[in-house]
Amino acid sequence: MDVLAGKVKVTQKTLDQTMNPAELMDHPIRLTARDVTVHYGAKQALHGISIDIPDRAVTAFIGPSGCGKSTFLRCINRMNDTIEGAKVGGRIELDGQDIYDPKLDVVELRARIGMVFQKPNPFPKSIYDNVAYGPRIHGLARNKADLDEIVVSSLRKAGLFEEVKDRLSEPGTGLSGGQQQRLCIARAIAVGPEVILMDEPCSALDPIATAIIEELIDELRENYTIVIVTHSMQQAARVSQKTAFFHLGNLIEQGDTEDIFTNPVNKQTQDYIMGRIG
Amino acid sequence: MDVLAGKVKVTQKTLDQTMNPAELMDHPIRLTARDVTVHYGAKQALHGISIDIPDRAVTAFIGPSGCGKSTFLRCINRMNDTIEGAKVGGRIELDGQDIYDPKLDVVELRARIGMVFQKPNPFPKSIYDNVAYGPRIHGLARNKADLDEIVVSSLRKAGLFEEVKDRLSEPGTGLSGGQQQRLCIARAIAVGPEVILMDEPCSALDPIATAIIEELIDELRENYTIVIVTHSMQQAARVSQKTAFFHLGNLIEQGDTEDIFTNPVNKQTQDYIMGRIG
Amino acid sequence: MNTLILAAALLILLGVAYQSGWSKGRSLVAANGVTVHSRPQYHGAYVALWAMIPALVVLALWGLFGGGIRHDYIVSLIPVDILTALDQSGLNLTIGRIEALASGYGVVGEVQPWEQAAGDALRSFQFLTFAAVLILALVSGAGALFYARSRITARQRSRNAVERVVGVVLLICSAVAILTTVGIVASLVTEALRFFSFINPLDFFFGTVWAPNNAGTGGHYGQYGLLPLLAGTLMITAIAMLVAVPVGLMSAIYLNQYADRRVRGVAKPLIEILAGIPTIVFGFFALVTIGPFLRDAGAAIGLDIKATSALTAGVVMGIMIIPFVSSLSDDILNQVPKTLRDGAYGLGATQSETIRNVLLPAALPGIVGAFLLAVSRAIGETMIVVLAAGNSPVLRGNPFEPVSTITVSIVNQLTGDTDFTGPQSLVGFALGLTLFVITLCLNIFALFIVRRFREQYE
Amino acid sequence: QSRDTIQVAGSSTVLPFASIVAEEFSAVFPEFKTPVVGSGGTGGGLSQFCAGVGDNTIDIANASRQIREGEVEACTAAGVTDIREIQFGFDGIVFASAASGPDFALTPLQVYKAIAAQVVVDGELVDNPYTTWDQIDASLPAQPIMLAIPASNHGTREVFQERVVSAGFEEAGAPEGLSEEELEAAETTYRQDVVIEISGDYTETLARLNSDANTVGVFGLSFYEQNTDTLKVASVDGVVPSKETVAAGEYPVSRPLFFYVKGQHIGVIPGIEEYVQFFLSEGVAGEGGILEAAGLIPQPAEKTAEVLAAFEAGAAQ
Amino acid sequence: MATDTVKSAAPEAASRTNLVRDSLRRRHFNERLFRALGLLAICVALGFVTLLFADVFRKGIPAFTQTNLHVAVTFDPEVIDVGPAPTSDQFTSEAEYNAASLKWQRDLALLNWNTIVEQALRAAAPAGTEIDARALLSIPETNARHVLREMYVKDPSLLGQTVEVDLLGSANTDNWVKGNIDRTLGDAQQQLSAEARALIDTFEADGTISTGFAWAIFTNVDSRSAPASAGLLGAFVGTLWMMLIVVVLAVPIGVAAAIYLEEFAPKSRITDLIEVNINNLAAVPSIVFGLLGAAVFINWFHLPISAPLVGGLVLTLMTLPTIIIATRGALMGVSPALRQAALGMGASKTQMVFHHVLPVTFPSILTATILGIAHALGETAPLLLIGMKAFVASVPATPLDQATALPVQIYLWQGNENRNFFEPRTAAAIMVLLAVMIFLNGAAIYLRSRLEKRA
Ligand SMILES: Nc1ncnc2c1ncn2[C@@H]1O[C@H](COP(=O)(O)OP(=O)(O)OP(=O)(O)O)[C@@H](O)[C@H]1O
Ligand SMILES: Nc1ncnc2c1ncn2[C@@H]1O[C@H](COP(=O)(O)OP(=O)(O)OP(=O)(O)O)[C@@H](O)[C@H]1O
Ligand SMILES: [Mg+2]
Ligand SMILES: [Mg+2]
Repeated sequence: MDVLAGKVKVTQKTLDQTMNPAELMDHPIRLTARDVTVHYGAKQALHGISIDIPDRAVTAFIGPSGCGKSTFLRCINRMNDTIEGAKVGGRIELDGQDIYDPKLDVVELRARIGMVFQKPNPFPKSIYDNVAYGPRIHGLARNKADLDEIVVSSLRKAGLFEEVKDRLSEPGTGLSGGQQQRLCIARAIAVGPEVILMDEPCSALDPIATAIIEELIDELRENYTIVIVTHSMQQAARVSQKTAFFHLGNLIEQGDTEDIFTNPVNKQTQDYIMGRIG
Repeated sequence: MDVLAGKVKVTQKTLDQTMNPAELMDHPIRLTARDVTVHYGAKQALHGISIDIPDRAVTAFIGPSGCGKSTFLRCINRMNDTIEGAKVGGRIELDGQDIYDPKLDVVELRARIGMVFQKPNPFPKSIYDNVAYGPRIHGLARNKADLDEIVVSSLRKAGLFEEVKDRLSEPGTGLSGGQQQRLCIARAIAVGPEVILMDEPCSALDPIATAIIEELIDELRENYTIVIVTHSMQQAARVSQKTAFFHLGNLIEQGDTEDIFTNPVNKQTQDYIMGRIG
Repeated sequence: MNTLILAAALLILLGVAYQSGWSKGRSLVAANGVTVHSRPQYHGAYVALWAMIPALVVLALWGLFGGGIRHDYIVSLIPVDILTALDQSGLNLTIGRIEALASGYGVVGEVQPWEQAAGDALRSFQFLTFAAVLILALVSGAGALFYARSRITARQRSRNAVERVVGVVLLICSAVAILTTVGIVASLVTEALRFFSFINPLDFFFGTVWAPNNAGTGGHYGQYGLLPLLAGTLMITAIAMLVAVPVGLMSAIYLNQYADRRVRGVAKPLIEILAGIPTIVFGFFALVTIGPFLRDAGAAIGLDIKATSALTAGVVMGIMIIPFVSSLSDDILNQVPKTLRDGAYGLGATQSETIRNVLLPAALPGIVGAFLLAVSRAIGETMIVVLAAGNSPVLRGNPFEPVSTITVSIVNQLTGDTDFTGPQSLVGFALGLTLFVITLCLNIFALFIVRRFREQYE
Repeated sequence: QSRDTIQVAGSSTVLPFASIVAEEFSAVFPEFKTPVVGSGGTGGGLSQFCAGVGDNTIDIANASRQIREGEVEACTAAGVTDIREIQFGFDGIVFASAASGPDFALTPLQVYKAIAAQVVVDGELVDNPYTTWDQIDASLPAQPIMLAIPASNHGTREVFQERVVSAGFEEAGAPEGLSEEELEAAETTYRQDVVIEISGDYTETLARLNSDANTVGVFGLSFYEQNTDTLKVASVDGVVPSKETVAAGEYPVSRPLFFYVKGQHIGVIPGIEEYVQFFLSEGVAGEGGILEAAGLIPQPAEKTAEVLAAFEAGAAQ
Repeated sequence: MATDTVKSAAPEAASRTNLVRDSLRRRHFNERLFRALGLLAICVALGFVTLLFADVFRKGIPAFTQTNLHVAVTFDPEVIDVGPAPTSDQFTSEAEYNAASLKWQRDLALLNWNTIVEQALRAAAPAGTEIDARALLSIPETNARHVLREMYVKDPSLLGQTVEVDLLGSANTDNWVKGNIDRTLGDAQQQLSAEARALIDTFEADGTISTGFAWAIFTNVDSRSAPASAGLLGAFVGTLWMMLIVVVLAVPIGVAAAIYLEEFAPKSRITDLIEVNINNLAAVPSIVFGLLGAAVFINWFHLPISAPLVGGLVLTLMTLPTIIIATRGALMGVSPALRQAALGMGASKTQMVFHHVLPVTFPSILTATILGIAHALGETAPLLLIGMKAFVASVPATPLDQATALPVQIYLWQGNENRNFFEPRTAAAIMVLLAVMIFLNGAAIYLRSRLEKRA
């Protein structure tokens, strides 16, 4: 049947783009999570998640709605601290350092682990100020020239510079959705993070913008550790090297993207990938 | 590949349940729309939709978010009248009668065309009163016994009676989501409509409740003309006999469900069904 | 003058401290690159805060104890033989004279040489203490400045420290609201207790006659029955609600459900103008226009309506409350989910059926809450009733007659020719307390209902 | 540094006079600021006056009655020991009715009979039987009894009670065999049906007259004089109230007006002494002075001299 | 087979449709009735607005004109016999000069300037007019003598000269000219004597008396002795001082409190309590705040009576809850996306609030503030209890000086015994107050729409 024929093509095409597993093996582990649990008030949203996330690769979290993907992502840069009633248990380490160490300054942590959200959320400021904001508060630029330099290079890395170079002082909210999302990525890059977390970064975008962002992610992977949450299995297949499948607050299965999609071990994973749940 | 193998099975299973196309041919056309356009203020949401909807069958509208499915559905019982700034053009006929005829009483029309919404919306009244409300305002029951009769039979048709018969006087808002949705269906049925419109009736429900409602729709089809909007292609495949695919305010393709899913003519339809857009 | 010097000195200290912290932070950046925890501005603010604290403590201590020290010093200036001859008020008077001399103002009568000497001594004492305090504050501030500056390192979390202080300042600001309530309760209760030392609370709360008496006439205090005032208050409130609720609710419904955007855009601000009109204006309007009009209208149909009466005040108060009711109802109606409305339309209900059978029942708790808030408002309204209710504290049920209310009596008793030591004016506070408690209960109840309503649809 | 504005507060009856003096004072003494004259009633004024000595307490309290013992005690307790009383004139209290209605010539006895809850008939106290004025006395108009009198938060009320009702009660002859308390009750209890107690100001009383033409209201003489177009005054004991008759002591219902000066502030707050002297000067509070034009009834010059002497004696002590 | 069921169901559907149709007329009638009631309610509400404004304007507009006397005044040296003004070169020291100058002014003040006024009026009257001095002096306002004296103090060279001067007509003259007084009333019921009335009519006919715009309302302070010269300047400035205090205190404290409660406070019993407490405070009757002010600020803290400072503090406490609630509402409305964006960048919470959230809510806070101030501006009852019901004939130079406020001035004027004159004056004062209110509200609406558009 053609529906499925089409599908095959898509998946194969995307899988072709990814590295081969052997390549991935070289990448050292950047982030490790052990037995991470999250409670929202009385409700437990995550039940003991343990995962290793490799450096300079894209790790995708997939799973049906409400399974805890975003929750886990938010644990990684402690954005859950900002949610009232959220309690995080277990241990997450970034380069061997416990990120829930009370002595650690969470602001510093977030400068190291950038985040891009589902809906593009540029600040209601100019494009320039959007990107410059992070370097400013973190004191990354010694002078205006420094700052200009950071802004331009970040916009360039996010593939946005050419499109906006003539209107850096116009409000960032005036850009199209896809441009806004790239602006947000540029903003995150400007702080010079080591890890970038993305929570369904394309779900509010049209297919063309989505394609551009996916391409961008693929480029960024060379310099950053990237974790992406997505509800589109095709997207996961297209951009990630590692995939983790969540269901009802549990991490059901994780592994190389190709393995997960072509040969899921777990019954639930199979069901999900085949569209039987979610 | 297994992903695709799974998909085949699902689709085939659902298609097996549907009538064969020949059967569908017998069904007379109940509703015809010609060149329907809708503007919300300056924004055009629908660009000339023409479609025929057969009696006693389920017609599904699918398409990516924001493509105008709900908008068109609301045209059919003139719910767009209640939206400020909405302007409807073109012609829609129910049994040959123009429903936008200024002489036509929209109250009467809505009694003939029932509607079920995305989020279950029982009135903050008792279960009994929820169902009895329509018959009461329309004066369909001559006495209390009549009314009781209507309420019970509607609840029965909606497959809810057994579950709630002991607590008819309790508030309808106290039921579970799936029960609430069935209550809304019972409420719609109680007025004795000829057509029932459903706008993503299961999108707020869990899979089990969804299955029950899908079954119910399949039963109701014997007595009503049903139009359903859904964002789940699987659901469309499972419950409908006819499918119409919308994209960016246009009706791209329509036809028997099986044809659409297995053999889409249009490129956009293909893309959508294969998950390349939306 | 002194205050100005103090303020200037503190400002300078602040500026210097900030600058020194900032420059140290800055030099760290230059030396260490990006690993400095906080930005120089935060280091500056950190040092500035450190410098201000001891300076302010010194000043606060002086503010607390300085008066006493000064007082003792002045007393010590008075020759012992004179001092022993003085009673308390004489002492106050003498101190006052010496202070007046020191401040350069003349005093009445002959100035004794010792008074003049004391005045001069006091003046130099004041100068010296002021200088001492100022220097002490600056020195301690500077000490703290150096200490704080020495703590600045690359890992020093100045930002966190400064932000904690900001947090505390914010907390203190929000405590003002609590303090206000405490202040209200404390002041009302203290004075009301004094009132109840004259008048039995039972006679106050359950008395049916309001006839305060000057202690001078007849020697007794008169009667302080609350009930006539309460009855008047409630009657006016009831009339006001009879006017405001139908008009306010129906206009809210019309604007919310029927009116198109243009009509709403014009009518809503116009009605809201009513809400912005000061109550004194309504009072005047009631007094010179509505009152005489009602009287004439009553006469025309054979009713004896007084120009200033419960009816006049009630009607005008009702007018005043219309926008309050309508905008609250409008909010509440907006909060009823649109899906409910759609549900009813989808069944073929007409618009008014939808509103009456679905929207209003769903919004009922919220609307009741809004009405209770309006009631609380009507009960506490003062100027309209002062001008238009007729000030007649008699227990009667005729709305065409003048009445008096709790608020009116507060104004009358506290601004009239009453004996301030006696219950006649103290009763104002007892009335205020009663009013506060009544409105408090209404408000809390109403807010509770409204909140429950909101949660229901969230 | 002391405050340099004299602060005055108190009786609303004295308020207009004091404010006129304040205005004129600053014109005559350009070196002083215009004194501020607050209202707040006699009690309110005295309460501020007795709050203590110092910048943030007032210097002068206007009073339409004499200070009470309790108030003096409160003053003393707060350190206000040097209180100097200045009596500067009289206020006439008149009965007035709608200008369009009949004339009234009242006596205290008639008013007492109209107003008391119980009246003496044949040496016995009985419930007040009168409904129209002519039932009380044939010389009075045949008009329903309706009286608007000041409520007890007004200083005027006291004068009304003493000079009119109590006088009438005495004249009526107290019945035998009543206890002190019962007597007092008979003297001070008014009937509720025809008596309207006004706690607001005279405009309120006037509004009552306008709404019910049968009402007889109690006003200050100056208020009446400003509203002769709508009001008609009643004579009491055959004497028509006017400045002349009040000043001459012929018209019975009048009261002296006072203000109290805080001796301790003299010399500290500039201008207090001058203010008092100016207030009592011939051109201000005297006959033909500016206050007379504003409705004050001047007191005899000798009395004024006496008051001033006492004040200055206090100042020299 | 399918077609069969359609056919068999059709009659049933048709009968149901008929049933529905039967009730439709009644239902549509109810619909129209309900709608008409709603419209009626709107009309009633708007009718009240119109009525109130029309009424106030009808009453107030005449008060914006005032009768003036245009007369030639001679500064008669016989009356003004105090000698020339001292000049500074006559004296060795500044102090001596000041003392002499003050003495000169006091001497001038003690002169009977009314004689000069009287002479001027007699000169203006047609020959042979018989009128006594008292009746004659009742025509101009009593401040005429001050006006002349001040002219003279300013320019002592006027001695012996005759100049044209505009004097205010007295309140009674004004009433007579404007017809506020029933002219048919007898002498006994008139404020002005028959001769004075006749003379006024003559003056009006020959143009000595004319009516002009009543600048006094805006340029003068309140007056008792000369009602016609009473104005709002003092009250206006008093109000301005209070508003300034409210702005300076209520806005920062209110915004800070709202920020704390909305952004920093942990959700706990205590925050709940504060929340209930603030909501309640917003609904506490204003007069209770007056009692608070009287007891706390005046009795305990001994702040000066009748001072805008105290009024401002009371109004601040009263406005605070409104500002807190509005600001919290605005903060609550800021999308979580913005907060997340900031936090995700590594901004601290404080930075998030002050760099991002607050700027976005600025329009709402501004609007709420203006509306809160507009409300405080019209508040009367609490001010009565803290002694602002005073007669103040000067413009307060600092917030510690005694003052009244606009609404209190209205309250004082409406109770004035000279009702024929003060009723229009009160209405005029109300017009001024309403103008300020409408200006503030309009500004709020304008600013909101502008700032929101920009954002
Ligand atoms: N702030 C919160 N308070 C309480 N419960 C929450 C909160 N955020 C998420 N949850 C709950 O935690 C569970 C996991 O939510 P989460 O947002 O992580 O899911 P998700 O996998 O990201 O879903 P989606 O695909 O819809 O974004 C859900 O059941 C959700 O209802
Ligand atoms: N009330 C309205 N006012 C203005 N625009 C509207 C309104 N309702 C819908 N639209 C716009 O009309 C277009 C079609 O909307 P519609 O709700 O019909 O889409 P849909 O296909 O039902 O999408 P979904 O799957 O998200 O429900 C969208 O672009 C939407 O933004
Ligand atoms: Mg998510
Ligand atoms: Mg939809």
